[in-house]
Amino acid sequence: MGYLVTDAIDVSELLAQVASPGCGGNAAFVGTVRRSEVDGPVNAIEYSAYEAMAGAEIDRILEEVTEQWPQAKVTMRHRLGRVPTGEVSVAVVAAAPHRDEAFAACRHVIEQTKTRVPIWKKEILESGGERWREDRSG
Amino acid sequence: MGYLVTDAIDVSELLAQVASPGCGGNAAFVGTVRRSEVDGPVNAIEYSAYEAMAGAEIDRILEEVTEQWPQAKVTMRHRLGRVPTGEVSVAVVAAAPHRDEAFAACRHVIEQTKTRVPIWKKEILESGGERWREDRSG
Amino acid sequence: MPEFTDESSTVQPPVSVRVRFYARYAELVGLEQTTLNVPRPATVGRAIALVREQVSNGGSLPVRPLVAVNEEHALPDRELAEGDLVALLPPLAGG
Amino acid sequence: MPEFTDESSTVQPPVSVRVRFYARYAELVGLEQTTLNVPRPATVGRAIALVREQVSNGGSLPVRPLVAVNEEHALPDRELAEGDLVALLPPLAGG
Repeated sequence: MGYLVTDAIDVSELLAQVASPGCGGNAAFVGTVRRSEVDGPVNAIEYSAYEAMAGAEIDRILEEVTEQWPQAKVTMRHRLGRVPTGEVSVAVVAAAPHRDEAFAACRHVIEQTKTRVPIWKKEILESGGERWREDRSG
Repeated sequence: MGYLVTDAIDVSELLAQVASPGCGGNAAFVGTVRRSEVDGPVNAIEYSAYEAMAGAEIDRILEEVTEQWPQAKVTMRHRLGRVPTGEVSVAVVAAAPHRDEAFAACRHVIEQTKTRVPIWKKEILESGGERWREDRSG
Repeated sequence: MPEFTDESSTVQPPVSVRVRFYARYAELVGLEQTTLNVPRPATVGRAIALVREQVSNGGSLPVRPLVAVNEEHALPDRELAEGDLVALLPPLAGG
Repeated sequence: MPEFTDESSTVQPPVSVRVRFYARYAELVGLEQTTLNVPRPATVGRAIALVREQVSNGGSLPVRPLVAVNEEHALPDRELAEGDLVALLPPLAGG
């Protein structure tokens, strides 16, 4: 738990959390809020979640990683609330003895997060408008 | 140039360097010095390089990335000299509009770096011994 | 006369579940939670059909939305039990 | 008698190149740099063979080490030019 946060995400601190003397390979994925979207410039994204389920689903995803890559250590944070353009919305870090496992575990977590974790985003446009954004390409 | 450094590598700063409002996907690989090696506990690794060629080779690798993933922005740092166990020896960061490109570009740079860039490492063992380490599995 | 208790013919009370709406779906129906009595066999699919009929503006929801039961993803044929929490989830967009 | 200048028979001077040793190879030969005169056709392979013969403890170097010429990776059949910088590289271990 504690994966959903409203403050800025510190990627270095997350990397330090999974680092260990036996793990030489560390991979990270960091998602940031993009400015250019289909409906015009975006000032921010408002993230909301079904928080209890999101936390439980992230727990399940991280348990799967431990089963599939027993030597990997992974964690993640997803920000909720209003996240200004350019700031970090999600970060996944993975440490493993070798880089293949680190990349694979990191990739698994971000792909599964986007597929399964109940989080939604509403674009706050520069024009003043708002729009639910429901694709997963980001 | 400037890819080879003797001071600690700051991954957050590197991520900030490649970040841009159009790039929502950021991937990083961070290599740290492992403690457990075949010949016993390692206190540090002493990295050395053929510096002029290493810089030129990294330039070529980063140019290849720009050709293959024109929207990706990448950079990297490799530390030289004595790096204590647990500290960062290499970091690669890639930013792209979407995560597939970011992961692919990041992965390309670290794989090519390990294959082509003339850098060597000598393990400084806890036992007091030293040993050249010449595999690429890390 | 003896009482017959053949299971298939016994009239059982409907299953009462809580239904929650999230994000855009909450905006569509102007509602975050409601309760629903689902006739047996009470499945997720049957619950969704009832929501679309009974909830104001429910017809604007998709016929097969993403659904979670008790904080886990669930398919339309999933059977519901008394008190289950059924959540209707718009397409996910985390990351 | 007329002078024949058939290229193949003209005796040309050998090609003088600098040879550098790195990391473990520098330790093996106790040397960081030397110069070498390579008879024509002067290839990387020929230069390596000479290094193994002429440099003290050169025989401890591999027959086909990784080689760079003028800061780029080069294969054994690469032809060398006067003044080229030939680097003998132990197996790389960056990262």
